[in-house]
Amino acid sequence: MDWNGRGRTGVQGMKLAVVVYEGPYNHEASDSAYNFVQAALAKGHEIRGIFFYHDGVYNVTKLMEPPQDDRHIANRWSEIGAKGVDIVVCIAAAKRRGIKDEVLVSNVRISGLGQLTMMAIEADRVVTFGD
Amino acid sequence: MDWNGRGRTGVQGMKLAVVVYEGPYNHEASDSAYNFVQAALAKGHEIRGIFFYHDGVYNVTKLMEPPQDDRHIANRWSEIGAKGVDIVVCIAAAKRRGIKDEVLVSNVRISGLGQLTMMAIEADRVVTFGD
Amino acid sequence: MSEKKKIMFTVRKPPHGTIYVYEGLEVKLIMAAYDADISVVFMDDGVLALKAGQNTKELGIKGFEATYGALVDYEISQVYADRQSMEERGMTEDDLLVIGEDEDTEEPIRPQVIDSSEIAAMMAEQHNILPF
Amino acid sequence: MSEKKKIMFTVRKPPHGTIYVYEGLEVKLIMAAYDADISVVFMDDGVLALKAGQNTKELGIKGFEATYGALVDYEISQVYADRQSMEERGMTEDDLLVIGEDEDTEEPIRPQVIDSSEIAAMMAEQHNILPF
Amino acid sequence: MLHTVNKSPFMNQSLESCLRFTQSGDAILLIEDGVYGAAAGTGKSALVEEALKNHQVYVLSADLKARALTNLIEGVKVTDYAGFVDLVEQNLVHAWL
Amino acid sequence: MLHTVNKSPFMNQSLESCLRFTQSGDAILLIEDGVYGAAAGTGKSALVEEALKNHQVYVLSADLKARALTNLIEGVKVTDYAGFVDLVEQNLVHAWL
Repeated sequence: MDWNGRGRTGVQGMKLAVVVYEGPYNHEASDSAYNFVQAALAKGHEIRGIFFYHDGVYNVTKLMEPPQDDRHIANRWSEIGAKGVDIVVCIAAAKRRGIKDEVLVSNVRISGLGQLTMMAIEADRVVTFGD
Repeated sequence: MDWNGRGRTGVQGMKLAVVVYEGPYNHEASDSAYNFVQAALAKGHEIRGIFFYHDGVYNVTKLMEPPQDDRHIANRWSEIGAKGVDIVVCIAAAKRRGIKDEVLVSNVRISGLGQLTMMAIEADRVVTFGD
Repeated sequence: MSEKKKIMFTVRKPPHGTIYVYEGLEVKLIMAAYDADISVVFMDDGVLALKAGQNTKELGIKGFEATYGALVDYEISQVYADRQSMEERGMTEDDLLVIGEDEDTEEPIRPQVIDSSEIAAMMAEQHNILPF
Repeated sequence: MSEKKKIMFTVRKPPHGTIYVYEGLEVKLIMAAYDADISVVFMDDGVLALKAGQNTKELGIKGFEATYGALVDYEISQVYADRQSMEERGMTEDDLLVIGEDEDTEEPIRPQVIDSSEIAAMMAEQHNILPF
Repeated sequence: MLHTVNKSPFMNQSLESCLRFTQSGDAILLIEDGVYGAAAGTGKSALVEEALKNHQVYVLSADLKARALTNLIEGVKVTDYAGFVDLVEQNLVHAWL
Repeated sequence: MLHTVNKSPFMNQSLESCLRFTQSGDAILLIEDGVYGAAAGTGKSALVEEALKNHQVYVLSADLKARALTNLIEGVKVTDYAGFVDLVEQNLVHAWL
C-alpha cells in the first residue's frame, strides 16, 4: 500500500469551515470532525467556523458524563472553542431537541442558520461530517 | 390493493414491550413507536414497558421546544407514562449523552439495562424501532 | 470580489424517515436571503422528496410540500433532479411536485430533470457544496 | 414455566462508524447475568465486528475486542456468524476474533460460522429477538 | 415470524438481507422508508414480487400516504397501526434496522 | 473535486452513487465505515478497482486500523488526518452522506 506523500507545501491561510450533523458517541461523525479540525489547526489553517446542525446540536451539552476512560466530546469541542474557533449551534435544531444556553459548555454559542450561510460563502472549503 | 382484514379477534391480555433506539424528530422511529403504542393500548393490550436506548434517550427531555404547530414528542411520551406504562431510559446511554433526572419529563424514569432484560424475558413480544 | 458565490445543496435522503430533508429545506430558505448563487440537486433517494401528493397527516408529522411549492418565490429556481435516480424509482416528470409558477404565463414550474454528467459538471463549478 | 426464555441478539451493523455494536455489547453482558438462554448472531455488516486485530487508538475511541474475548467467561457461548455475509466481505474463519477458551483444552473458541437457513430456523424458535 | 423493514431498498440492502433469512410463511411488514419497497414499476420491485410467492407482505398506510405512493405491487396488503399490532400479536418480531 | 464516502459498500449504495457522479481526475476519500470499500477480495472490491482507472482513491488510516483492514486493493493510498486536510486544501469537497 502506498502512503500519501505528505510534507508538501500547504496552501497557507486557507479558511475552512466544518459542519457536523450527528450527535456524540452514537456516530463517528463528531470524532472525524474533531480529528480533522485538530489536523487543520496543526497545519496552520484558519477555521472559519464549526456549525452543529440536525442531531449535531447534542455535541455540546455540559450534562454529558461519559465513562472515565472514554473521551469527553463536549469538553473537547469547548477546548477548540477556547482557541478562538467560532463554534455555532443551530438554534432551530437545538430548540426542537432540548439544547439550550443553560446546558451548553463554554466557548460555544447558539445562533441561526445565517451563520452556516456565512460560513458556506466566506470559507474557502466546507467539510461536512454526518451519517 | 388489498386492505388487511381487521376486526379479527385480538389476542387479549398479551404483554408487549417497545424499544426505541433513535432520538426525537431526527428519525421516524420515535413516531412509529408512539403510533404503535397508541394502537396497542386502544386494542386493550398491556404494555409491559417502553425502553429508550442509544440516542432514544433524547426522547424524554423536557427542555425540547418544538415549533408551535409541531408535535411535542417528550410530552407525548409523558402522557403515555401517565397512563401507567413503565417508561425507562437507560442510565448508561443517558449519562453519556447528557440526559439526567433534572431534564426528564414526568412519568418517565432512568434505570439500568436490567430493565430491558426483564422486558425481553417477561413480555410476550418485543418490538424495536430504530434506524 | 463582487461576484456571487455558487453554493449547491445536494439532497440524497428520502423524506420523512429522517428529518434531513425537512431541516435541509430550512437551510435553503434562509440561504436564499443572502447574496449567493444557489442551486439544489435531488439525487438518489432525494428525488423521492419531490413526489407530488405527499400527505403526512396520518403519520402525525409535519410535511413540506407547500414549502417546496414556494421555492421559486424564494428565488430558488435552479432546482434539478437526477434522471437515472428517478427512473430507478419509477418516477416520471409528471410525478414531480410544483416549485412555483412562471410570473408571466402562470405555468407551473417543476424541478428540471437532468443527467448525472450534467450534475457532475455543475458540482465541479461550485464554491461550496452542502449535502442535505 | 421454569424453562429459560430464549433471547437472540442480532448484530447487523459495522463497528465504530456508529455506537450500536458497542452499546449492544453492554446489553449482552448485562443480560448474561439473568436467567435466559442467550444467543448472538452476527450477520450482514455485523460480521465485520468480529474481525480480529481491531485497534481504535489512532481514532481516539474505545474499542471492544477485549470484551468480546470474555464472552464465553460471561457464559455467552452461542455466538454465530453468517457464512455468506463473511464470504461477501472476504472473511474466513481465521479472521474471527477469539471469544474465550475451552476450560479443559485451553483451545481458543471462536464464533461458529453457519448458514442463513440455520439462522432462520434458530430465529423462529426464540421467545424474543433484539436487534443490535 | 414477522419481519419489519424500515429502509429504502434503493440505497440500503436491508430488504434483500431480510428476505435471505426468512422462512416460508413468514410475514413482512414495510414501514417508514421501507414502504418504497412496495412500489410497482421500480428497479427494486422484483424483490417484493418474488417475496410474495412465499410470504404475506404488508405495508403501513400512514407511511405510504406520507410518501405519496399509490401504485403498489399487486398482492401487497395495506394495513394501519392497528393491523401492525394484530401482526405482532400473531408473530415473534425481528426488526431489520 | 474531493468526494468523501463514509458508508459500508455492502449495505449502502453511497459509494456506487458517488462514482456515478464523479468526473475523471476527481479524488475519492474513504472514511469511517466507508473504508471497507478499499478491502481487497470482497464482493465490492470491483467498485474501487474500477474507480482507480480514473481517480485517486484514498483511505483514512485511523479508520482502517480500527476495522483491522490490512489487505487493501492495490493502488489505494493510505492517508492520515493531515493528508485529509491536504486533500481539502486542493479540492472542493462533497460528502456523500
